[in-house]
Amino acid sequence: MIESMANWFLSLTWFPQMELASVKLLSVLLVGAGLFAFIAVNAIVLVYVERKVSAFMQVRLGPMRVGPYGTLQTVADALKLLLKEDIIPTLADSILFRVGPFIILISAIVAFAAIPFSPTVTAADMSIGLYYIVSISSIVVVGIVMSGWASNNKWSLYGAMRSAAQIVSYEIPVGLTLLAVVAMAGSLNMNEIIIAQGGSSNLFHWIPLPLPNWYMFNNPFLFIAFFMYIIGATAEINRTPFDLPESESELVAGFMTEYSGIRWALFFLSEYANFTLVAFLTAVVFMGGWQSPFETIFAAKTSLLVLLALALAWTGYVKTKANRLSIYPLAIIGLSTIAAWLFPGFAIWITEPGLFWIAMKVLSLIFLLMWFRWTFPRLRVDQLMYVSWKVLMPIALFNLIGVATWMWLTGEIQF
Amino acid sequence: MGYIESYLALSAILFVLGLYTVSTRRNAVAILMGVELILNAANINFIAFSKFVTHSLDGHVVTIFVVMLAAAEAAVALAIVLNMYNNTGHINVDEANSLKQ
Amino acid sequence: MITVALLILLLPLLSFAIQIFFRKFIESKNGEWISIGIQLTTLGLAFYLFAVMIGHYDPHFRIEENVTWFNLGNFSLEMGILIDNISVIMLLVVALISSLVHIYSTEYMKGDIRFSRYYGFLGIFTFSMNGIVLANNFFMIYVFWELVGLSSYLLIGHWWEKNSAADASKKAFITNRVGDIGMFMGLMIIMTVLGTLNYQGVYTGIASGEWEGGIGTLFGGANPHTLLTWAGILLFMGAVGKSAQFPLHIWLPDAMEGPTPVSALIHAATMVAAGVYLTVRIFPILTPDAMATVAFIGGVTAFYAATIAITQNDIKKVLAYSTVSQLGYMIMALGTGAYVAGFFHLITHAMFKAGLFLASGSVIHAMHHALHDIKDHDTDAQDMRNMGGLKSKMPYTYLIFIVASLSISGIPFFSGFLSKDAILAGSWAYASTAHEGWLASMHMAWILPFFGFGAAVITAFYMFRLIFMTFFGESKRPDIFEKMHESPKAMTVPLMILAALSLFFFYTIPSINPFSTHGWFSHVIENPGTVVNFGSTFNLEHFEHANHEAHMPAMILSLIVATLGIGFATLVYLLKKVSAESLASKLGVLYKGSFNKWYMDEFYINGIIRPFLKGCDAVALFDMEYYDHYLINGAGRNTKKVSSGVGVADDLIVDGAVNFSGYIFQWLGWSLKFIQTGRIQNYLIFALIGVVAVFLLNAF
Amino acid sequence: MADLIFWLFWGLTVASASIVAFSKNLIYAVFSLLGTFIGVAAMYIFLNADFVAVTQIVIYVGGILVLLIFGIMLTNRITQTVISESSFQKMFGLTVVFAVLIMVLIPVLGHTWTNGEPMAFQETIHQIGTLLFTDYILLFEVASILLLGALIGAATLARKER
Repeated sequence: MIESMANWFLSLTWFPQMELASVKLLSVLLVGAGLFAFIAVNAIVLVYVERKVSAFMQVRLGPMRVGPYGTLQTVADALKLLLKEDIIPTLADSILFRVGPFIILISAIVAFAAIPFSPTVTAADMSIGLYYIVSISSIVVVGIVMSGWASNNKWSLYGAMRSAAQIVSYEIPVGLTLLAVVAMAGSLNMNEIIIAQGGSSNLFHWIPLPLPNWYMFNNPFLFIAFFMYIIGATAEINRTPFDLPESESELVAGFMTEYSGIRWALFFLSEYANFTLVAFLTAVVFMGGWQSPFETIFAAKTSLLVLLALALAWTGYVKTKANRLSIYPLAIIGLSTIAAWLFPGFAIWITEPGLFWIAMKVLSLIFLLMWFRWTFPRLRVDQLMYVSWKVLMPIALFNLIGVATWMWLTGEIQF
Repeated sequence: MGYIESYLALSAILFVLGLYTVSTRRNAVAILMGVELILNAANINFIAFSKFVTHSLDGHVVTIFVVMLAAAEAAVALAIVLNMYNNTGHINVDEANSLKQ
Repeated sequence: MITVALLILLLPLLSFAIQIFFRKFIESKNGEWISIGIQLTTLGLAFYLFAVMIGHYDPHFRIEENVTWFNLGNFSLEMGILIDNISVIMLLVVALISSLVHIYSTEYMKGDIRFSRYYGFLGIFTFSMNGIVLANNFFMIYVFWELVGLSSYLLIGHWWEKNSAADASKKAFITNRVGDIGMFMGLMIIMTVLGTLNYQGVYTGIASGEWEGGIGTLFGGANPHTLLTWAGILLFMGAVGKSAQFPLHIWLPDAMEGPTPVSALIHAATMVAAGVYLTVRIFPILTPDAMATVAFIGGVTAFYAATIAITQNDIKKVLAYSTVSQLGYMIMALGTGAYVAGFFHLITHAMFKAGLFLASGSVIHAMHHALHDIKDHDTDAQDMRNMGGLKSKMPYTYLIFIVASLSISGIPFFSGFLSKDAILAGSWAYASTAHEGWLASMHMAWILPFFGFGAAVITAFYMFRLIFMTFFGESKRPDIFEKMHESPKAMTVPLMILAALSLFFFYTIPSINPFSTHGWFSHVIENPGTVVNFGSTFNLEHFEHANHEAHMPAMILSLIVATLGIGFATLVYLLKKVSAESLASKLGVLYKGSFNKWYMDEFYINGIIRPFLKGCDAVALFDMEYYDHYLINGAGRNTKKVSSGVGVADDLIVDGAVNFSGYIFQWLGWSLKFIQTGRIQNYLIFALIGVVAVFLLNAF
Repeated sequence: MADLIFWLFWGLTVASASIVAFSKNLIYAVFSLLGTFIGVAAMYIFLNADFVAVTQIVIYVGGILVLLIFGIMLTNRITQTVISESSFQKMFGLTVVFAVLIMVLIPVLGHTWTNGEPMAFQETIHQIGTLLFTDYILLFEVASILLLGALIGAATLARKER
């Protein structure tokens, strides 16, 4: 992408003639800025979504005052955070206190470089993309410990240590699970992993199933692996039910206790960035990434009609159950559908269908993880470690062997 | 960027800094950090020579083995350090002299 | 086949390992059934081998597998498995009796403090016994021979808290060593002369005349058979020790200190039979002189032990002497050339004697429990004088006793009749065919049939004496008698199986004539004759002919003597027509001699051990007083004087130089010690300085 | 431009390694190791060794560095943010080490090392995989056994006595 972007810049008539390397660097900076913007906007949207979803789960309205249906609430919150006084505790180690959040945020953003939003929109299409993401996300631990230590507060330190232990422990089952997929795909390149999931699923290579050939449907072991990955990933991003490091009731928000204002906002940003990253990774690795479950653009258009029908049904449901009208989803999706049918070039998911599909998958996964938050109670520390070492890890190892056996049985590898 | 000397010089500096750390620090964990520096210096050399001199990937493989060894070494060494701390209450290597005489 | 044999050999070892090493895990969870299961598997495999063997129905059926064990210079020792008719039958007997004893012991040893150990030792015993049976060479048999001795030692001393048990185990072990030394010397002679120890190799070596010439003529001059005779007798000494033959029999009665099932398994049926088995294996290489020795030792043992058994009051002692006597029979049979009869008696005797021992164990068990119930800890549970009238209380045990006793007494329709009759016929034939040498000159050979028949009378007598004292008449201790009851199923069922196996038809099939000697057994076991080339003195066909002729008179005579013995016992102990006490006082010296085992133990202690210890003392005294004092210490004293002179010069000149250099280095060390700080990091820096120095030296 | 980035990472590596060696505060030392490791990873990327670079980050940052941080924190009584740590034989060590540096740099800078054109960028992971499972298979197996041994050994050593 960087290469093509640089070439595109150079092909522009008004663009100053520069060295290719410099243009590339410019492109890199632009892409980085784009990723950062994406993450920032994403966080603001997700906070809103999270509030709304939790309200939905608890049968209440959620934010309603600021903007239509409260849509501007999080923007207001973000402004408030930016304008707050920047407090650094006197006894804190000020250098580490400042550096910590940035390490976390940078590692969260940098990991997005290898995420394939669509076949062409991939910041860096590396041959070791998956490994890269796994490795970059392990840097977070250092940042967390750094901030926790620097706060000079026992709650922060406890939270940081817990978090580090948790992330390090869950990296192992998650890594093993991903390894099973890598064995199946024969590549660490994200796009190749996605392409390997093309076509439709067929059990034992002769019973066709009415499912896309996503890895979660590919064979029973990867089906188990999918759920294990979801569990492990939830733990790695410290979300409920694995949110011990920042549990408010025990540790007063853990390593974030002493942070406020803009630095706290950075934590928040990186948390949602990691959240989205995990959803992206799951979508890529287990759910076919940017691949459409339907094969053609026509199918995509048809699916939009289906979505329209769903939106209609949703509107009706809200009308009858909650006795209020919620036409925004209907309006957005309806307008997009009409636009897509009339002007295929208008809607980006028609020109870049991958973006649409991966977004759909990622949003579903995000909804699923938010659902978890309001469904499961928090684990104890010993249960947390128990699940990682004594439940997930043996199953993951078994799965790895199982996948290898499966590949041997179906003839994908020979000895 | 294109000169092997820059990598070798970096490697030499890292090596010497590691050596200094190992030979002057009292804290056992700090000494371990010095050892890691030395190993990293060696790894840079491997990779640099494999790019500039041997033109093969054997250096990469060796580096991977060294990294793996470093991990094993760090785990075992830290276990020993923790044991030492449990038994003596400090991890200063120059005070670990109960075998003296 | 070889695999099956190896399984049979090694499975009991597994049982041993499990019982010993996993004792804690299995002891409280009926862990003995692991051993029993393994033993039953072994039994099944042995049956399989037996079926294969019977399927061949060939006297020359033979499978052998050899591997080199190790090489020493240019000679190598081999290990191997030999499966032929003899070993298959032995294996079956060992496996059967061992299984039955395993099952029997679940009840008999219930609650024992070393229950698991006991089963483990049974396992290692069975392993080593199977090893003896399956060995295809004399060296391997020797190895397992010692292992058997060891397990016997362990089992006799099972209750080592009792001094008597500990002593008995030591006695058994040491007495066996005496025999084993002879056996080892025999092995050495054979190894030296023939260079091989494999059975077949030895037989063919001797048959092809390899013995004649070279070292073979060492003692005999022109006659090579002198050394061969010695080799045979020395090898047979192993059997004398293990099978409790005359001079070395003293350990077996004492071995009754072990648990009764052990006595049944080891000291009646299998281990003591190992000696007979060894004699069977060396039978072809025995020269006539060696055979005569064997025969006489056997005959003497048979008669001598029987006479002792008459007067014993301990139920197990009676059976022990009876065992010695019967073993003497077997040895005598082999010595007289009645090879088939000897081996046959080994099998039948194993069955009925194991039955007798287990049945006596049943009685002892019941006595024990009864004594325990009335809290009497002083009365001897094995003493027949405390029993009597048990017929009504223990009907099964009684019945089994009767069957086995009829069998041992040689009454028709029982297995003992067949084998004993054959032995007696063999000794008769031997005596009648001895026409040369010292055997014929004084009709010495006729002593053997005399011993045989005499022992037969006595056997019948003492066996029924035992039965009448134990099961008939009035109870001598009514308080115990009240509490007696029959033993549990786990004990009686093995007994019934053994009693059933004492019936004749198991051995005479396909013929069901109780007087027949032409069953499957006499078909598959064939007298191999001898491989020694000594001319006409012993002729197999000649002997077989005489044997056939002697068969009928011997049978009639043996029937008569058996009846005589039983009748006399009935008169004395059942009908009380003749008073046993008055008989004893009339016979006086004979009674006392028999009662005190002909003073054999006393003879060993006073005649051999004490003089030997005295001799040792004398030698030690000489060693201390003269050798040490004058020769060693005298040399020392003189050396000391010379040395003190040299020492003065040494102190002044040599030490002075040495000390001076010492001081120099001390000073050097003192001045350098400040470098040695004990800090590794300092040393690291020093090493770096060294590196830089070397670099500098190279650069300039 | 690209050179600038290279020298930036070069400087980052040297600077953070110097903090490791000279800082009085152990916490600074251990956290600046992060900079060293990332700088070295960047060096690997400049040297076309992408797989090794990522491995460097996974193992060194995600594993060893976290272990070291835990080691520091578990072996000190934490009452304030500074864990000061005294060194000894500083000047002595510095002199000798400087001599060693000179000694190493003389041949490094005074020798012509390159052997033809440097290797162009290529995908390394497949070749490394092939090498690991062909030429280095024995080493690979031995390494796995070693790792298992280290795992068990470390667990046994660190376990509290029962």
